[in-house]
Amino acid sequence: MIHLVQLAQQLDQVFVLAKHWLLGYVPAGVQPLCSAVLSVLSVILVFPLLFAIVTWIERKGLGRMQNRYGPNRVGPCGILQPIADGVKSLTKEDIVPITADHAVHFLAPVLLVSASFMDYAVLPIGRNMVIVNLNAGVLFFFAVGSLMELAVFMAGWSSRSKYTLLGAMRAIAQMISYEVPLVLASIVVIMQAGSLSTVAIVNRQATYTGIWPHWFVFTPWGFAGFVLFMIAATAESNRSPFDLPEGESEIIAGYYTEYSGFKFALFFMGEYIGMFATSGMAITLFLGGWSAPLSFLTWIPSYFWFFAKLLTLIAVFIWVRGTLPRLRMDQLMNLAWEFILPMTLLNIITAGVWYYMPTGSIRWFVCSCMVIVPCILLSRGLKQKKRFQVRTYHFTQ
Amino acid sequence: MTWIIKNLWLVPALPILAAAISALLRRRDRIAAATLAVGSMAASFLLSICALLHVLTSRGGNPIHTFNFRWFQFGNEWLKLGWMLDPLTAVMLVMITLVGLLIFIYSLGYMDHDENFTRFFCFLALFAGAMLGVVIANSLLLLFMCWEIVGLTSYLLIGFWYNKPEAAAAAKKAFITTRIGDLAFLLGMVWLYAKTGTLLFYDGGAGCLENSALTHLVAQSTAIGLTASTGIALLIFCGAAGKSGQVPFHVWLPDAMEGPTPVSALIHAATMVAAGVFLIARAYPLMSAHAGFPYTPTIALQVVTWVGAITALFAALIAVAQFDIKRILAYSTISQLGYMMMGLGVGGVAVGTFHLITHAFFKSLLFLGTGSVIHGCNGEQDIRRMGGLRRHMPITFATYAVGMLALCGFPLFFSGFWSKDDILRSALTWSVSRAPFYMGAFGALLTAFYMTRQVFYVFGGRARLAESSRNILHSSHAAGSAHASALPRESPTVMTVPLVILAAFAMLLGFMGTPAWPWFQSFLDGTHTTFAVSAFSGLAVLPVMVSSSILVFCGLGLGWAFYGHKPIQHADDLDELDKLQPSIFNFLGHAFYLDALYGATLIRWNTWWSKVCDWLDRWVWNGAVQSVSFCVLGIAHFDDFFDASVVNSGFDEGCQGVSRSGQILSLLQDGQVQSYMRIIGCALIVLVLYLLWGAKA
Amino acid sequence: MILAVLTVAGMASAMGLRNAVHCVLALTLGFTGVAALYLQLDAQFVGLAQIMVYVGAVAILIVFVIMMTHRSEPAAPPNFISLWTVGSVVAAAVFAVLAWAICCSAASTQGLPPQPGVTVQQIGDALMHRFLLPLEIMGLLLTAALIGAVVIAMGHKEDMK
Amino acid sequence: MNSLQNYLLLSSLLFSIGFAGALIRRNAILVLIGIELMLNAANLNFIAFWRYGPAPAALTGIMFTIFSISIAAAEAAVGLGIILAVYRHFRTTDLYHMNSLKG
Repeated sequence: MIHLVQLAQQLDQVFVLAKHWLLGYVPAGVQPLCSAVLSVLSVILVFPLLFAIVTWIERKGLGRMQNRYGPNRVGPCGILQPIADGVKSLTKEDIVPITADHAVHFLAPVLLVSASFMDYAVLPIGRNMVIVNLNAGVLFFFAVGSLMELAVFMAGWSSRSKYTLLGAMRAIAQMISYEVPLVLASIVVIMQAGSLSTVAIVNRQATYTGIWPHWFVFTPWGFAGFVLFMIAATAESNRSPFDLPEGESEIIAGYYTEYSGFKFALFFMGEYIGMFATSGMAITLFLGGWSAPLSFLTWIPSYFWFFAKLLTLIAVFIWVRGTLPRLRMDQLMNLAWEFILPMTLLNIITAGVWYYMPTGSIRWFVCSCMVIVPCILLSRGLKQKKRFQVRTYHFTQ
Repeated sequence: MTWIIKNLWLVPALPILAAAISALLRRRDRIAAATLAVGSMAASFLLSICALLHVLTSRGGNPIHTFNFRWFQFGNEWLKLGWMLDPLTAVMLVMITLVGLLIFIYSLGYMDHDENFTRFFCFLALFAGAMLGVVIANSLLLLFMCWEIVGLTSYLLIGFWYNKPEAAAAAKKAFITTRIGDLAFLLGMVWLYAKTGTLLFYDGGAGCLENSALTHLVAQSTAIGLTASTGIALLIFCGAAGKSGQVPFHVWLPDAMEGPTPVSALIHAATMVAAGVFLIARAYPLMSAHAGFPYTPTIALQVVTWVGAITALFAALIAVAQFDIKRILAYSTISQLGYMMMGLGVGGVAVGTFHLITHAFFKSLLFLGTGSVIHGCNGEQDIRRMGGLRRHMPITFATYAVGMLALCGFPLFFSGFWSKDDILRSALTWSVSRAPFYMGAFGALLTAFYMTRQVFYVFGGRARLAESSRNILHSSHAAGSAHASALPRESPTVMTVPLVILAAFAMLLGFMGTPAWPWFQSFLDGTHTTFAVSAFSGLAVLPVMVSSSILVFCGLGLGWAFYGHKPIQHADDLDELDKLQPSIFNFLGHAFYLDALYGATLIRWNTWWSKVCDWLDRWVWNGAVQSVSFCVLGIAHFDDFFDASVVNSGFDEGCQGVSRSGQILSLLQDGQVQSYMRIIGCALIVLVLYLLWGAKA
Repeated sequence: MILAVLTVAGMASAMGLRNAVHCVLALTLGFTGVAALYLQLDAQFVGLAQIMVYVGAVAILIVFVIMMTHRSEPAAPPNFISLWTVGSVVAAAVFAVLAWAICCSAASTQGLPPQPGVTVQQIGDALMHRFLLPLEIMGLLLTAALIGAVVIAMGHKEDMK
Repeated sequence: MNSLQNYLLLSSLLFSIGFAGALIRRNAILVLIGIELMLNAANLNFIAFWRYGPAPAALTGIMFTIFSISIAAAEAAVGLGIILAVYRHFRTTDLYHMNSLKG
């Protein structure tokens, strides 16, 4: 029995131990540097792999949802498709528009990808598996996230094409107006955990009453915050139904229309990596990070849980993408400013009430009411604003 | 029972919460709004009953229970708020919640036709909450906040029918007039904070109404010789006067009658206007803080008394000659408020508050009766067009009569008698002057007179409503006159029941404070009391009672003589007084015509004086003036020459010089931001160099 | 040291480049450098707030305005050179004086005190207690600025419609 | 090398760069950027003094910086709004042409 427990712990900490073992071989002077390099390397190796797999899953899943086979040529049921894509994008010619601003045009994808990788610096992937434990970790996450907007703008502006510029402007407007609710939605967690450090937040959730975990998502405000956070995150990472910036039907591919070959692949990867990072942050904030969903499952390694949750969220992303149609720009903005923002603010109040009320079912009742009632009212407001009518297009004007 | 002190905040919180919720409601769910308002009011009524019981049970010990908490910190000091529970608070709480509850129920019927029903109840509830907040506040700051909310809601409710221009104007007038007073109030508050460093009334010895602070305040004196306490007290009294329409600020109250009648009853008769009186009562220690020799009233109290007395008389005079049924009551309210102020001044908290409470009941009763009358007459407000309603609306008539007798102070059976009598008695024994007593007595006579007049006009005589063709114009809410029938009819039960209850209170309340058994006074003062008929034989008790009742009878008799025995026939008949003394009557009717009054007197005086001057001019000054004028002419010629030759030229030179230099200087102003910034940079350099120089040397 | 060089380079190019957008990009570089300096000075919260506010908000805002009022730097007026020389001279003089002052001052010679472990929680407490009134005023100011900016920028909307 | 002096020198250098920009550039937006730079230099000073100062626990420097950052944000918003309005009026952002206040 004891053996099993120790084994479980060993298994849990295997990567940490491995890192320490490797660090044993380097002189003490460069050990911090090496440890940093190792952690970063592991991230840089793991997540692109995940990215490759996810592209395949996504295409298959979408195919299933749209009654077609997804990729099914390369390898068994197209499993090798990502590799083929990678090779293709590597070997394609890298075209730069003649009028483009070369330096910026080159820097944009690099900045995007590096920013989206920097996000992982504060994500606790498993127990003791975080690169740096800043005491303002969440803030760091959002700060880095705001770098992406800049990259998007650089891409759109530098390639001197109206589609890219439009796409960039759309993307930035959307990202800014959804970054606000993103931050506000995560504030509730910060209020409860009393810390901005991701590690502290996860540790706060990694305890159990009976077999049930103390995940923040299992509270009214937590649940509301989680949903809002996910909506905002979908918009933040420009995914359907919020993918106006790259709406093929209007502006060809948005801000990276003019990119090709490897840079295009970089953008693609940057977007996915950013999506993973946001989902990871959602997991860290609301879904208890690497902690097991049930107390008797703690023997399963923590990183396994993290990736399980991550894949689940990604599956949700894919599902949503396959299900929902794309919003119009005004609908997008209305949703942001008239529904999500007020909801997040109310949610903050709710969290405060929760914090100060005595534990018990009354607290549950009150807070759920505080979440549900305004939700209904606000959504009714949204619907009232929308008037259904036959839309006529005048081509003669 | 001590939980009530902890949870006293619930009393104002509930109505405010109700208001907040019903603000979110849509216009069409009226039921919900009404239920919320009435329910919250009932709940806080029960709570205040608990509070009263608690105060009653905990007699003997320290009668003041406070609960203070820190609000927020700025710099390094905390701003503290809190609420308190003492007899005054408890009584006021019960009064406000009870009257408020009745008026809420009443307005269910009254505002039935209004399409902004929901908004109305939202405002009412908000008002009630704020008013209760004023009452329980233990911090002048908290009191001021609620005070302002009260003002705001009164503004909103006066202008409730904002599409009527005069309503909007009246609302503005009320708001601005009270603002003037509140500004003084604010100044007094700031001054107080500067002197004592706290705004809490009672804070375990550290409050600003407790001895340490008071002695400190009395010690200091300002530039004009007043002690700081007096100055602050006067400033606060300005605020109170503004709220409760004392003489300089009384102008807004009559116009405020544009609002719906329940509002007039609740805000402008029972509670809000009483808030000023309450404020004085609350700040009484400050008002009466004397520097050593305790037997002469302080300046502040004297001011209060005089203003009160003047108001009482003045408003009563005006009320005699009004025709709008609500304006009569408005002026009588003003004069009653004057009585309260006077009572506070001459007799202390108990006297004034007693009249406040009784007045709240019978005046709201009167107003509700008026409302019922107006409701019955489809919005007719001119008493000349009513009449004969005695038959059509008996309940209203009965209750109205009770209220009227109470207001007149009909002996022995009506609360108004005892409270007013109390005031008069203490006015008689006031050490400074007897004038307030006589003014008050005369006011009482007038009160009886005009109330009788109004009653005979409205209920007596034959119905003149039929001939009133203008009731649509007068109708305060179009929906009301939609199903207008010429014949007046009794109001629905939901309106009459509150009337009956209020009438009962208006009769019975008086016995709480008879001289024989001054339970109320002793309750407020915290002393113990017993029933003693012998008290009647006390100093100036019986004489005052007798005299005041005689006055009342005179008033009633006069009223009957004028309006009663020969019922008014036609709506367009002249008023009896009008026939008798047209000039005086108009003069009163236009609220003393102040401008015309000044005009008349001054002009007469002027003409006389000008005649004298004319004669003097002609025979005395003329010669002198002639001679002087020649000298003046000579000097003028010399000046002219001097100007032309000397001054002008020099002045022109100067002008040119200035303009040239201006042109030169304006070259610097080339409108370029950056050149300015350049100069700033140079200035920065110089500054740093200078500082370095200073550091070196 | 590297950070300093980076920052100065960013700032200088932000002021020096001809293309406004390049200026903004260089500016963000400079801001990031300053933020890194804050981090180096153990002021994590401020540093990250700096990135969020400046890089995330201000820079984007400026970019938007540049997009809306996009003109290349206008041709040099006759006095451009003089403007340039005078401006740079004044600025240089300012720097020289400041540097001199700093070198003379005694305060700058002390060493690094031990690191104060400032957590975000402490900052929050300070904001909620000692600095509450400034905080409130700041909120008021931000609201006013928000409304004012909207009003000013959207002032002629109905004309444009 | 990381003495207070160097930080102060750096911040003064930044300040004068910003100042030079504000003096030289004629695009109003860039002048605004210059002003932002000066603000940043000031903030850097605050932080440096806080870090090296006698009482780092008092957090005064950090508070100052936070407040001045938020003020800077407000200032940027309003300033850019003004620039937009001016641009609508003059059709240019060139300070050289905005000299209507000329005496």
